[in-house]
Amino acid sequence: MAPALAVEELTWRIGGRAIVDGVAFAAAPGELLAVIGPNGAGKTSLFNLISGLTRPDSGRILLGGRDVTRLAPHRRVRHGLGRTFQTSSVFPGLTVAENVQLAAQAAVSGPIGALAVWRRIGGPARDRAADALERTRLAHRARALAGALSHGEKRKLELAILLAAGPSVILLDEPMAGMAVEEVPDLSELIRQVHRDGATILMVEHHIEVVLGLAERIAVLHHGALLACDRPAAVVDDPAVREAYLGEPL
Amino acid sequence: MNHVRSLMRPAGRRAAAVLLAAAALYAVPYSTLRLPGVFDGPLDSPGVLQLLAVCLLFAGLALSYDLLFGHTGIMSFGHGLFVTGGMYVTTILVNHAGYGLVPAALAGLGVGLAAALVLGSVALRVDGIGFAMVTLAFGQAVSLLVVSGSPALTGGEQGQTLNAGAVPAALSGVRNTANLYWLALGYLAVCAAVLWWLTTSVPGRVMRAVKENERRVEVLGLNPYLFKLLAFVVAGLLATGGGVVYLLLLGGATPVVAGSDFTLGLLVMVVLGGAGRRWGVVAGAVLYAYADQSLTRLSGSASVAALPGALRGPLQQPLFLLGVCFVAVVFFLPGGLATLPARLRASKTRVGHGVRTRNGRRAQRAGSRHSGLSADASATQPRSPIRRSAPQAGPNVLPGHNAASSTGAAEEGVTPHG
Amino acid sequence: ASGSGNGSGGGTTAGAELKIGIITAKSGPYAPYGTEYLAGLNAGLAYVTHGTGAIAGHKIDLVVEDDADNPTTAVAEAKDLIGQGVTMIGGSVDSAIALQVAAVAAQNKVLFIAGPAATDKLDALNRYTFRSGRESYQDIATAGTFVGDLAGKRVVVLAQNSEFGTANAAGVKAVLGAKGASVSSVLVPPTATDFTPFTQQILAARPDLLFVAWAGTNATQLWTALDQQGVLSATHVVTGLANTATYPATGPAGSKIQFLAHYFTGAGGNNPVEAAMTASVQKAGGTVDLFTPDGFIAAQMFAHAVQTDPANVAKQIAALEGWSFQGVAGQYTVRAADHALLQPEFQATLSGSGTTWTAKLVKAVEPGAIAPPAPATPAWPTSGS
Amino acid sequence: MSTLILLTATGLGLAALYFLVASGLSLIFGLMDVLNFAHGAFVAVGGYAAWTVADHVAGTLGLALALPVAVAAGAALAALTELLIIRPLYARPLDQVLATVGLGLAIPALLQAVWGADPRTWTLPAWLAGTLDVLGARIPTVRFVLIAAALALLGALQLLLTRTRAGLIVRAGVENREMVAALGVDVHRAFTGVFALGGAAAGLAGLLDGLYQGSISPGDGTSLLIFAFVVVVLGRMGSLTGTAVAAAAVGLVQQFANYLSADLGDESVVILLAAVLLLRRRDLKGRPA
Amino acid sequence: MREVPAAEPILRVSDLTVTLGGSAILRGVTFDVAATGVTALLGRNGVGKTTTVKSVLGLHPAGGAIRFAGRDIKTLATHRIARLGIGYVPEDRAVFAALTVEENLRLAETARRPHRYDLVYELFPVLRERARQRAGTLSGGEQQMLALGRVLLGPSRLLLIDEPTKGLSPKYAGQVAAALKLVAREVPILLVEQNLAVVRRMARDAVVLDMGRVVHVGDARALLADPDLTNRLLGVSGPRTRDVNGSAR
Ligand SMILES: Nc1ncnc2c1ncn2[C@@H]1O[C@H](COP(=O)(O)OP(=O)(O)OP(=O)(O)O)[C@@H](O)[C@H]1O
Ligand SMILES: Nc1ncnc2c1ncn2[C@@H]1O[C@H](COP(=O)(O)OP(=O)(O)OP(=O)(O)O)[C@@H](O)[C@H]1O
Ligand SMILES: [Mg+2]
Ligand SMILES: [Mg+2]
Repeated sequence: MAPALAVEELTWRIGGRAIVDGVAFAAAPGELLAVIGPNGAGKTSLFNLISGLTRPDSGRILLGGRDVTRLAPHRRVRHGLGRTFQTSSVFPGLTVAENVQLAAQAAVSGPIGALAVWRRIGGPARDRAADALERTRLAHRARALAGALSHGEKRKLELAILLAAGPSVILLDEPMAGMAVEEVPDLSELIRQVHRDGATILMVEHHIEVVLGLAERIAVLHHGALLACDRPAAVVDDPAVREAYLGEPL
Repeated sequence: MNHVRSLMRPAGRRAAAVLLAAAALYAVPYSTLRLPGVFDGPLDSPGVLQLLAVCLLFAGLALSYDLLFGHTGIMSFGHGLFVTGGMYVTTILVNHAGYGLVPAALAGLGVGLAAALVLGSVALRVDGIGFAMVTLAFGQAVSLLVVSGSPALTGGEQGQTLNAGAVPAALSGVRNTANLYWLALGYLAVCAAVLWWLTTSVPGRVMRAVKENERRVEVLGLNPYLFKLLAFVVAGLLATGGGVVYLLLLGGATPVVAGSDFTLGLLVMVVLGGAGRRWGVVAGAVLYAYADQSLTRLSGSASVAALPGALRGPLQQPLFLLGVCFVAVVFFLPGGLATLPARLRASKTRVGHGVRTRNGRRAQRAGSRHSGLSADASATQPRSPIRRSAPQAGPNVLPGHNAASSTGAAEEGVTPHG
Repeated sequence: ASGSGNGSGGGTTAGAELKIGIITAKSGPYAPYGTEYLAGLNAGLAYVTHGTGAIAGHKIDLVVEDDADNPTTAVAEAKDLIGQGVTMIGGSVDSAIALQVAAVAAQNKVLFIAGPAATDKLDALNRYTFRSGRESYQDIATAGTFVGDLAGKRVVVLAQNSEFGTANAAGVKAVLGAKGASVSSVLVPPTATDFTPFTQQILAARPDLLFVAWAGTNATQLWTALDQQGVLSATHVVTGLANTATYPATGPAGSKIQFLAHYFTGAGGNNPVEAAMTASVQKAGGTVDLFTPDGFIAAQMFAHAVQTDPANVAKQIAALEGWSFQGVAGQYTVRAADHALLQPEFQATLSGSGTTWTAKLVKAVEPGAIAPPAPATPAWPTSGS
Repeated sequence: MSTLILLTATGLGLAALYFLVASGLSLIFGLMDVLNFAHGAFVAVGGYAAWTVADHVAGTLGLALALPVAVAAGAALAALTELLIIRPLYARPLDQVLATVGLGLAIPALLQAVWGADPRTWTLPAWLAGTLDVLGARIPTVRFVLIAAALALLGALQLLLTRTRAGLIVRAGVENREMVAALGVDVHRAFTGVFALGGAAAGLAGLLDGLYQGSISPGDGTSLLIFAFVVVVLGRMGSLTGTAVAAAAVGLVQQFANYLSADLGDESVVILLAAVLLLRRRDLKGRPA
Repeated sequence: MREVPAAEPILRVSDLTVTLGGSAILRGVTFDVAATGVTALLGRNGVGKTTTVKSVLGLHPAGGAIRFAGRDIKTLATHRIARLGIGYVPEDRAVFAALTVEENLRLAETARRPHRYDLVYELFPVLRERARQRAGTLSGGEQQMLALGRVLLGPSRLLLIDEPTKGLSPKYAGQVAAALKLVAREVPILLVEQNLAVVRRMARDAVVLDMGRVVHVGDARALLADPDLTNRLLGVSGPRTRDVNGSAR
């Protein structure tokens, strides 16, 4: 079976510096692959390339075996791609419910169907949105303006939007950043559930405990290049990874 | 935001309010009510009806502009070119090609549609202030075309009157000003209906999302460009229709509509009323159009003439008064007229909750920060009605301080660091 | 009377007030012209009513509205006035506004006497519309009388690329071209800030006569550029004399230009009407200028109309058509066929220095010499005379 | 040949005028994100202030006195505007725009109320009124003065912004006032300073526009504003060198297009703007989010 | 309760009340920051930690009293407070996105002082490499470093640091903690932090907030060693904190 997501020799340069440098890996369908690496290693940039917000200088990106390297971001979504952002990126002036319904509607009616002016939000989209809110435990905030949410709630809303769209390949950029300690286990559980439901997940996270608890494989980025891509145990024991990323224990 | 909140209100009450307003507006030409100080004559006098008709027309035009600006977050400086298009294409076809009024107007709409498609698909390739400038350039080009392109056809800076023969008797003559009034009212109704229909539809929702966060829309798998184009075309078409109505109100085409000041005026109306707020926009437009036409009267009035010289000079300049009005409105009515009811309500309850007014104001400040130049509908929302009563039970939701943070959190994304 | 239409409120009974609506610019860029016009109008009313303010027993009440140079406002004001029962309207500095108001007047069958607006299109526009000022054709024709034999001469028109400019260019071609001159034009875009390129175009055309038709505010710069680049010394230059405030604008170039003048102080040779106007305006604390006569003449025409019949528009039109009278600048005639106002114009020079310049009469041009061609058939069935 | 030189030199003179108006606009817009529609009014006020001086004191001395007066008038008006109107609205950029639109309407109307709608003539000292012969082209002396002034202004502003801390403070303050304050900097003073600086540039532009046209009228600055906007946008908002290059491009294109054909001249700037913007795809201010 | 430190506290916050958006965010917060070492300000999400810190800097209108080095600073403008020597690292970093890294640092320096960026560059070598890059294009972690570096340049007598290790890789988080510990030898720090490992390593005193009130003041290590207390106050069971080297396996 073709990998759900594969990148081949992906390179992105800016000002002569390779921010992402010949990265190649593949994620099998249903796999949860964590991407770790020091700050500035190029993790977010890699996500931007995969989701199409930036264009690579060379290399290819394959979604389910199909080359999407040249496609606009919204076209990639049609091939099942979804992502969250490192700093929350929601529609601040819409309510939580509207945020999620929008995503659901986009998924239900498709890119052209969403242009049908005679169509009202409702039916399947509404159910799907309600379901996503339920799963992220945001239902009670449905009517709040997204811009008015606390940091943690915004992160959950990001996830809810993602769930509503129902992508098969998910990119998560630091879902735990800034969450209070007590929130972390619940959020991990949610990600695990989504994973169990069959999605392929790529997750950037500095919260190493979470990474170790969830990931099936870990890819380590360093100076834009792939330093290692292996099972968690092997990666954590790799001296190079310790040197570059983990450092001395606190 | 608007409709979500209003949907929460009983639909019946809303419909009743709209119907009531429509009926009241419809009945104006039958009223002999005098409003001294506001209008010179009774409501049914031709001068007053003409003034009101222009106000209603501008309300419709402002709504069409608000579809772009308030609902989709794109600022066009070229909206007037569609009004110009509707006005001039119709006039030229009637006067120089011998068309009847209706076929000419339809042709004008067709031209407007085509122009909106072409210009939109080109100009929307850039965004933000770039889009504003490209549309400004297009508007300028049309303005030059009208003024100096072919004076024989357009009448140049003098414009041209519509052939009297082409205008149906019911629409000409002071006696029939009431019909013009109803025409303008109908135009406003069409604009309002289209806007309502569009903004409550799926693409309408996407347009608002585009305004909030265009990039995020892309990541939802939708192409923002198409939705912006849809908004641009609909707004352009409505404005073209407005041009035809304006033509009939004036009895002729005037290049005033092609100037950049005209579009700027639409922008001011929208902001004055409150971008993205339908009633607000209508009120803003009516007020602006009224002021624009009546300030000349005020400045020429006997009471001003009686003032001492140093005061009289400036006050006899309507533009001076208009300018000062802007500044005053901005200062004393931040967020536009649409926030007025909330403000009044707040000031009533101020005794009890001294802070609530400040809340409103803070929220607006913060909101407009988010969106840079584009007005932010959400920002002008009075937030108090959305008070949430979160279940204490929610296991994952910061047990214990929901109440404290419900409105508080509203401000979170809003601190200047945002 | 069928023609009087809805003018029932206009005051038909003797002794009642008679409202005359005036729509003109009191603010905006045309405000100075509007002020001149109003000063003339008031002087004219004083003259025709012998200071009583009443004509044929009707107290004249001027309702002055400011159009702020905005056609929308002007149309609303016209409708408002008509709605109030006014059957006589005057004014409009701006041709754009005059045309719009004229249309409203015709729709509602009320009398309209346009003010300073110069567009030729007001002629033969409709039977309700008259004018109290001159028209572009007369200006151009006046210039044509300055030069001797035009046959084989090159004439260049320098004008703004606008309706006013192109109309002038076309007018020159028609008037002077008919006398054998070859006419070309240099059109300046309204957006131009610098005139050097146009001076070069003019020089390249080597004209024998340069006709400048300019209505822009940056006149000083235009004349400076023409002077600096040697155009003024290379050819004869003719242009229209505007109001006194603009005299310094031509600056040092002033003495090198021949002016055609619609009017300037003293152009009428101080005939009794002109003297009355000057005295009256000065008494009111104003000064006589380019468009003061337009207001004065309008008052004379209104008075003539009211004396005929205060309420019957058809009769008023009939009385005005073909009426000939002594006015500020000389003899005026309302041509019945198209309502053109035949009148004298003048040739003048400017002399002075710095910011003080005065116009001097060179010669007066008779109305007949510059009369626009009359339509072969009247534009509407004339009410006779 | 001499025509070419003449058109180039006068085109650059025109460019200098555009730059003088646009620089202040660009400064305020680039640094503070305030699209100042009142800038044209600042120019006009500078012009009238200068004219009033020159009207009382003739000749070169009058001109020398008019210069500081124009600059001071522009700066003072701008500083007042910032203090009274812009500052209370810092968190509401849209309302700032609206307020400046209001000022842009009110101030010229006020000027007209005081000085009338008719242009006031400016009598230039003899050495300025003439032309200089360059290879057969008679180039008006004023153009050289304008070009020199524009270059001097460009240099001075450039130094001020890149070499001084003040520039840094303002650029940072636009993004996040609270944080700048938290670094111990009085950011409001810096903002007033920027506005005053923009106003000073406008005042200078007003004086030079008066010399250029040989007259002043209430609408002067406003009519230049649209070109100034075009220049600012072409010059990539707030970049001074960009503004200078854009001004030169607009001035020259307009001048030559006008020489070639009046129809071309009208549309040339519009075409230039549209073409450049469309070729230069991404939003001018936009960074990828 | 703990012993009062010998020296006079550098910052005394008493009965601080803040109302934002119509709701009381702080309701009578009282605590001291010792003149030496690190004082941790702890609590769940949204309890008012950031609000407290910002109020000290005069960024929120507040009731109550705030004394810094014996002086009442509540009525002062923010820039005046900062000039008294209070440095601030906001939780969202607030680097100036349009300015380069170097310009960000230059701005933080007070005028008429020799360049001291080398200090910062030594601590965060990445920043030297990025000196001419716009701060807005830095990675999340790099921005955090810049925000920290910036505050170290000023002549501070007290640092207010809000969640410095958020978004940092474990290695940098460790380095930052170490660096701050060094800094704390000279300048007292009020530290807001979610990473309890960092708190344990650095802080001597701890103040815990809940719902806008101080619910605990005491020795930091003692607090973190007490599973009941941490569970009740911070929602964490026992000293299970983030250990960076994967020892949780
Ligand atoms: N537009 C840009 N211009 C210049 N450099 C850039 C740009 N975008 C990213 N970079 C640089 O590329 C590097 C990688 O950035 P990226 O955001 O991908 O890092 P990251 O791995 O996500 O780090 P973190 O964990 O801190 O979020 C950083 O050093 C950053 O400064
Ligand atoms: N400007 C504001 N207007 C209204 N409420 C606000 C504002 N700023 C913060 N709040 C609210 O005040 C409460 C306390 O916020 P604060 O940022 O101080 O929390 P915190 O303890 O720092 O939380 P975290 O750990 O998430 O950073 C929150 O409920 C927040 O939503
Ligand atoms: Mg990242
Ligand atoms: Mg916080």
